[in-house]
Amino acid sequence: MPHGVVVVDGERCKGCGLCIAACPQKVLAFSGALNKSGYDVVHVEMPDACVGCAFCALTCPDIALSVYREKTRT
Amino acid sequence: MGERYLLRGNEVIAEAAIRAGCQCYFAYPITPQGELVEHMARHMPRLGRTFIQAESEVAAISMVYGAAAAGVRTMTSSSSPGISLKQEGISYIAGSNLPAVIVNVVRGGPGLGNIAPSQCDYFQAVKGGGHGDYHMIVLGPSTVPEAGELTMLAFELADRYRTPVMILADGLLGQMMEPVELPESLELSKLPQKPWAATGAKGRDPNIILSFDLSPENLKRMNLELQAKYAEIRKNEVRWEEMDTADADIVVVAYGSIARIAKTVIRMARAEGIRLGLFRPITLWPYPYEPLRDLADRVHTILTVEMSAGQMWEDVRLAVAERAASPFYGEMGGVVPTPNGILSEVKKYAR
Amino acid sequence: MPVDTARMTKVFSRPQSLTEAHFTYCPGCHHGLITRIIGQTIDELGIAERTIGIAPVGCAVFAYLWYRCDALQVAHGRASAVATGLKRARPDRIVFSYQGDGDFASIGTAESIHAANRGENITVIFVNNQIYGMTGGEMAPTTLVSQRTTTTPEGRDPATTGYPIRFSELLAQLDAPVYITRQALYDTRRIMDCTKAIKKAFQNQVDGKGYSLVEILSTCPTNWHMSPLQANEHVATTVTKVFPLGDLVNKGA
Amino acid sequence: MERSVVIAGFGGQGVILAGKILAQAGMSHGLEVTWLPSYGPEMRGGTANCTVILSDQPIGSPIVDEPSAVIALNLPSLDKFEPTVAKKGILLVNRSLIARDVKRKDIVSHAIPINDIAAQVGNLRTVNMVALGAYVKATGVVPLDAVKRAMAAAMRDGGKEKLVEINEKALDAGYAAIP
Repeated sequence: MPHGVVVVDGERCKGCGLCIAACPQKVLAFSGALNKSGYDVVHVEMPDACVGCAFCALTCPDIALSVYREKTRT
Repeated sequence: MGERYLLRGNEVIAEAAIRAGCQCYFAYPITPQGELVEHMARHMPRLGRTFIQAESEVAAISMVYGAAAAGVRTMTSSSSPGISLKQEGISYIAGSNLPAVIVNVVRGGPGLGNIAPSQCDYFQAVKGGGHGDYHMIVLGPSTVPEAGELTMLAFELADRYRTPVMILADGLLGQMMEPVELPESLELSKLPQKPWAATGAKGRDPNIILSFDLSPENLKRMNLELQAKYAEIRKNEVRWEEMDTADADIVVVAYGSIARIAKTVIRMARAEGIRLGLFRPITLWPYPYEPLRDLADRVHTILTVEMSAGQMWEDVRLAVAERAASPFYGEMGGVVPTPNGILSEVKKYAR
Repeated sequence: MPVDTARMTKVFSRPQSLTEAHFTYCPGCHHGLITRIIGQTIDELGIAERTIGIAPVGCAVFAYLWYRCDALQVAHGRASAVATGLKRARPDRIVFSYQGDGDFASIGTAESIHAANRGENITVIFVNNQIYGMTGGEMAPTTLVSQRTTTTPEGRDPATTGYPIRFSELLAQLDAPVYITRQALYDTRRIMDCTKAIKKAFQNQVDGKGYSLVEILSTCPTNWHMSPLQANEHVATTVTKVFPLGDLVNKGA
Repeated sequence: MERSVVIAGFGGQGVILAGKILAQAGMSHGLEVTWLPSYGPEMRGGTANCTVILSDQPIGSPIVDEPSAVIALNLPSLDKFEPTVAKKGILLVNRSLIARDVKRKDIVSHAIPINDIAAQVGNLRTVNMVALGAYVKATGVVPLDAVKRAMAAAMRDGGKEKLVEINEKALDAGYAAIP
């Protein structure tokens, strides 16, 4: 499996949770930490599980997520 | 003298718009300006320009908004009930600082009214028929040739001040024919550049065309800028005509078709020894208050004659105040004051 | 945990043709998603420097803030007419109007139908969330039967308020439009389908084909009084029964 | 010198076109002119009229209280406009359709069977040109040739070139009908 990395822009995240539901690998979760706007932002809970499919980012209405994938398979 | 053509006012306005470089024209048919729409339908496509018979006057003025935002010369025309529908768009055009020309060939009102000549849309035109603190330049042609000249001017002023400009005509002027020498066509490539227009943000920051700001402070600033522009227009663009005022005791104030009828009345009155003059506002906004005020100091009576219940009369009285007597004679519903009718009113005030 | 992404491939990032401005939409609202897809499309087609966007009245009134493109904000319901004027004045530019259900299918009914009927070479994005979001959750022309809104507090009663208008189906009766489709965004598959549809609707314009409309079944978690996830589920199970997904017109496909 | 004429009849008699041709002839003859139609529903089947003014001076009012001439092609037109003719003015009456006599004694009136003349010319639709020919003779306001040229141009613009000849005959016949 390829390995991916999700980077959350905590100030854009509005804590809607759509990305959490979209992730097939259960990588993301609510962090419990509030951003400046007062939203409970999403964070990467299970980094090793990420395959870089970018479903989370595709689903995010606020373009708060960037997704990277390793160039070569490990 | 160039070649003279016998044309209707409606046709001359249309042809002048084409010669002024109007590239997009949108309208919904209504009497008594049908010939204007038809002239554009015949000639615009042939020139590779846009003519659309819109689904409504609301749509037509919105199309004007779009074409004006894109930086081309654009126009719509209608008559009273249709102009009421265009008020939304006119307000937006004013608020967004867009140049556009709107023609109103006024007919009898209110409501459906009739199709006979009237001047009953004066308030709507000069006091703002739409919402918000805005004005538009309002030009009142009196003859068919002048309708053409003022149409050319309307496009020029619209571009210069980025503002809507209205040609306020009436059914009489729209329908009648007179000989005209048509103005030279302007070259499209020499029309004013519009770096503010929404043409695609190539090599520059995006241009955003809008009339709103939710912040009261910002919207106030936008309004102050509009008002500053209106002050400039008031300073530079007041236009009027005087006839036989130098020795006059009585002056008729009239615009548009009525002003030309009044010229005949002057001849008739003077033949009877009454020293009558004419003061004719050409710009109805900005209104020529100051020259009229000066004139009021020199005559005993300023008689306003209109095809309305006395709409321009309010501006006349603002100018005249107590300097002279300021009576009114008007007709409504499409009834046109005749030379004899005006003369007998004038005689009431002759001393 | 700091992540070293320098040696990795970026597989998802913000479209270049969007500004850095944060969206003003509520959490979970699909408007942001649609904006992102439009931005991505403009990037992929390389048309940012000749695209002009039209922002409506409604929740998307600030749409002009999101794109690095020229843009207009226009009167309620008139976006398709303004787009007509703009496109006719500059036929080589790409013009898209972004309109909600009130704008497109209620106050702008005439303008919407006639722009489509003229076959204007424009791209219309019609966001149907079955409610008036900006003004406080009132009934839209697309509100479902028995759906509660602030102006149908007992639920929409067709006896007095009529039925939800399937506007795309109405437009599909016309001869001129080249592409009319209804899409949704409630899961990743629909998002990818919708992305293709929006790209096609822009590509049609680039190719000079004519009028293209993408209706998108969107959510309004706030005024539906649902969580974003519940709202997605509602679209999937209920809204799509009234507004079936798929292409209604697809000429030269 | 300012001359005005009201040409009045029912829709279909061609009064609007007759007025246009007269105005065009006047303009070509170097005069100032105005042409003002009645317009709208009136033109569609009801009464129709137009006012033409010809002058060697700039024209003020395009409407006149007392026209220097009136052409009445039917009875309602006579009833409406007879009282308005200026003193010593000219009134042309279509005797074919109007049985009654002119009441005014302070004007010059000519009663001519315009429809009958048009029928003799060979086309009833030339009523307007018969009337115009008679008007030109009665007033001398413009040369008949100028009217013929304006008529021919109007026919050509309307794609009716083949009607030029018969309309010329009608103008001549109307002209000859006035002593």
